[in-house]
Amino acid sequence: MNWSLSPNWPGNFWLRLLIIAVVIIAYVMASVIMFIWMERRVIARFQSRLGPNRAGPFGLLQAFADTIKILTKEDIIPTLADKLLFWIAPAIAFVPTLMIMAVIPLMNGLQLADLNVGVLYIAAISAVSAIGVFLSGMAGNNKYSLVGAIREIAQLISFEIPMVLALSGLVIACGSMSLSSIIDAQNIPFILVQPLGFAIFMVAILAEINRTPFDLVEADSELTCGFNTEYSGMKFALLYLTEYSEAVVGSALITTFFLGGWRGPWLPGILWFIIKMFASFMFILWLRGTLPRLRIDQSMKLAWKGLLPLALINLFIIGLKTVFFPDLSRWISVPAYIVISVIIIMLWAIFMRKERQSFGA
Amino acid sequence: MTLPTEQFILNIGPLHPSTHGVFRMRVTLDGEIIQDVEPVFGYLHRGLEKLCEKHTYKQNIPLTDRLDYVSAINNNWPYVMAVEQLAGIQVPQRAEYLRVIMGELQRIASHLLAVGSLMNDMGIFYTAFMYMFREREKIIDLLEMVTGQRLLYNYMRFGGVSMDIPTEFLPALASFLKVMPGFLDEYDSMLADNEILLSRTKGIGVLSAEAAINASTSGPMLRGSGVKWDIRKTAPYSVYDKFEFEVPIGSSGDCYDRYRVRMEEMRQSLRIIQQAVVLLPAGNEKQPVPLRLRPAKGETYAQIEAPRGILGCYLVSDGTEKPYRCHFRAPAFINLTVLRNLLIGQKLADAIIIFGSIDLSMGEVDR
Amino acid sequence: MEIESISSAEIEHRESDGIEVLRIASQHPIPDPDDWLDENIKRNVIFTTVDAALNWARKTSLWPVTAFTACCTFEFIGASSSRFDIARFGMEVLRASPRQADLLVCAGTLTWKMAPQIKRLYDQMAEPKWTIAMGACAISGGIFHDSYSVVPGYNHIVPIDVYIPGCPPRPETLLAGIEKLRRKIEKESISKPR
Amino acid sequence: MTTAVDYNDLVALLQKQFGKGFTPATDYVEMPAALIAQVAEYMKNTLRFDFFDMVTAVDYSDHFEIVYRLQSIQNNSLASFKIKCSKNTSVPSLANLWLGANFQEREIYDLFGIEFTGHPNLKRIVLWDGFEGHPLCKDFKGKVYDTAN
Repeated sequence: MNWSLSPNWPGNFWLRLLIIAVVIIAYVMASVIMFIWMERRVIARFQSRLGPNRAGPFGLLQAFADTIKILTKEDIIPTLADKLLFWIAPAIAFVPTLMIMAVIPLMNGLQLADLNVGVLYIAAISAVSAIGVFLSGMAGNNKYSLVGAIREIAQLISFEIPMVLALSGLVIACGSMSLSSIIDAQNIPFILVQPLGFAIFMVAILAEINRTPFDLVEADSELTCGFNTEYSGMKFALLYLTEYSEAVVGSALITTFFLGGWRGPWLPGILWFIIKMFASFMFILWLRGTLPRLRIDQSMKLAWKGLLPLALINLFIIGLKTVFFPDLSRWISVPAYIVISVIIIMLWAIFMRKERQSFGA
Repeated sequence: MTLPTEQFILNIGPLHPSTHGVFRMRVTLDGEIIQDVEPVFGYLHRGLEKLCEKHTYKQNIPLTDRLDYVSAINNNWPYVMAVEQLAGIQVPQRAEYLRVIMGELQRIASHLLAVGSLMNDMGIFYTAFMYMFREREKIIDLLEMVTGQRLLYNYMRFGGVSMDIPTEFLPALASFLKVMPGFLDEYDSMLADNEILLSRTKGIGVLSAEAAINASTSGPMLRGSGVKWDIRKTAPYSVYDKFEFEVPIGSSGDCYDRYRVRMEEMRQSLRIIQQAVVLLPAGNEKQPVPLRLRPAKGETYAQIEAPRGILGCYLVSDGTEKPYRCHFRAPAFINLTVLRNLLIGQKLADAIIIFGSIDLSMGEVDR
Repeated sequence: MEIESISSAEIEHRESDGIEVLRIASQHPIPDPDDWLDENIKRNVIFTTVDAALNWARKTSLWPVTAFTACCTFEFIGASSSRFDIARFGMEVLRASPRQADLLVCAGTLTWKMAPQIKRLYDQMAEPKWTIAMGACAISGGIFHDSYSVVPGYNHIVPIDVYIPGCPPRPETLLAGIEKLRRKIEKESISKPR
Repeated sequence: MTTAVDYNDLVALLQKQFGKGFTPATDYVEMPAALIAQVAEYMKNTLRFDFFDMVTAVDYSDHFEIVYRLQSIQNNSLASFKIKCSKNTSVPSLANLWLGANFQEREIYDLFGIEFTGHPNLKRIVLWDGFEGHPLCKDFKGKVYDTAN
């Protein structure tokens, strides 16, 4: 029984646009609230402590308490700050994350716009939110946020190319860039079909949303609070929202591209999407609880010397497969590619370790 | 055409999440490379040595607790030994063994905190810190059972220790000694060959042996550079000559070696405690000493191996009941002289790690 | 705007002037902001539900800023570690920047050289803010009160809401102090200026 | 076992090198203030005392006394010196010989007011510049917080 939404459901085009837009924004806000609560509870569980449990049952209302408190705090603009940039930067940082959600299908038909250039659109828009973070760092006239802002740009540029190459591997495999067709092509989730692409995309998404081991922008042990040091009140609420909505969008991208989006037996599509999204966010949290932080030059070296060659090799292998043996049965190609990608990753890891040892001595 | 760049001064200021207290470094940065570092002290200078001259000998013992508040019991030891040498007080054997047991427990707790906050500086979001704090709470329970206090114990007296151990202390200590090596192996498995941790600490902040000796560093910093110099072995005080344990030393003197030396030292401290519990003699825990102690006129110097290095107490008495001059050789204060040479040329992220691996507590640095 | 480069000696000179000015200005403790607590608050009806909601939100998500100087630091860290988990009250988000924090925990001895930094930190904090003086040194200079370089109590520099005795206070005492502060926040009202 | 060096033959050695002025005591060697730089140089280079353990000062009402402690890590021996200097003379600095002496001498200058000639950057280390007087001298009466009320 497939739950689907017929393309011209309420008849009027604009009405459909409005309803789906409201559904998507409500979905993002609800999952941001759940992510805030989940992060604080899960990280507390990793550290064998309880986490917030006084605000409502199991601390569920903790995220509401945080948002109400932040919204009603005094909104300080530092005297030497660049007033216009300081005011506009959080908006530039937050809006692109919502725009990316417009292209992601939550359910069979529940998609704001089925662009046939979906992947290109996502790659372009995800760069804009980094500009917002950069502006908020520069505008606050605080040396720590200045260093954080410069790191944000360095990280964005070096991880943009591997992400796009990993996605282009998908596009070759299923022939079109529109997300709904990518999901239709995923009888077997692409995580199994293209494991190397998944590994590269995962690392690149972690760097895009500034999560450990790449949280150099808001490195709270080096740069006090990174780019949002000077923000308070409503503008800080928007930046705090951006950090979590980027996490929502990041895990949504991972589910649509590599975990088969809303496809799944028995349960309706939207439930599968929510389950997969929370699963990938749990993986991101798991990394945050256990891994130390990379230095900025190490993360850029990883991007240029590590991910870029791997992405090219991945593209080459997929191209080879689709051109020379297009009708190879799945039972051979999937395990074969898994073995190949494991070997490639091991070789690359040995190369990086040898290079570190020769450098570090 | 080279772009005109400009250096900017960044205050890694007194209130920074990873300066382990109120220590300030005025850092001149060119991009992320550090050009010059100027440490600024004094934000916690409480004038402890002047206060020591205002109080009687016994009133100074709680003052010395506040010196290095992370390993409080070890601070009483040099002061108490100095006064005993001056006044010629004989310490019963049971008291010496109790001092060793409490001192080594305090060393493990202090090293746990040092390694935990180093992991915190590296970005492990408080997880390793919380695990190590869980072990530190177990040790604090043991010390609270004996002294009644959680952080600043005021435990040692002239001629022994203030209170004897309650009956349930030894079984609790035995169960702790059985469990603790397992936790240390757990940390090693989690941290020792973590690729990111290796790339962040190997080869960073290298301190050669001659530079370490010339800068008179002591403790895990000196041993991390490969110099086998531990006061418990080279100038054994109290009953340390009765225990056999090794002194772990590093090879190349970088942050990773200092981290390894601290982990090994915790294991050696466990060995010492096990031997001390076996050899613990019966007897009274304190030599009766007059309250208004008037030690003989003269001066003396006593030093111990505190978790951060050689902690010495230079005491001058003029026969009255108040010390004439009481100076503490603070190891963390002297270890910081080498900070500037270590940091110049490094990146900002490395500076935080190198600073964390030096492991200081500001009460002892500023006195 | 040409940034003139200042030599470090000049910076030190300016800072020591700042310390001297603050030292002369703060010889007497600042009265505690508690006067509105005891007189019965004549609340008009409109604000009660809004008050209750706002106070509940501010009470349950108090974010402390780290103004840690000395030994009490490790009792506060002990309180926020696994055994006495302060995160249960939603307080474990240790924001290092004063802009987003609303609770200044003054833990440890305050020296005159540190006083201007704490004053600036308090001024930078966004408005609904509270302060806790944790430990004997924070209340009255404690064991070091007659030293030449110690401020006898944080209330010479910043107004204090809750005093927590102890040297260092046990984590349970700290949690009791935080509970007192939460009860005080419940009584606040947006209609009456703080 | 760190054995204190036998002070009598040390004094004999030094007197052969630098002339009169050295009087051995139970656990330190008394020497004139002006010679400390050359003696330290000699101890470091020829007698291998490369670990500068500690330096501190004591304010006896009419003069200062500065106590040095040197250790040698190779042959595990210890030697300590004591020099007397009057209230406002300056003492040659050892910061150029041992890096470890840098901060300790700055602290003595800060708390006692003893000048160290040849010190790389001799200025207050723990107190702020505007602080008048040197707290650890016995005649320091100033109390920054005067309990007027």
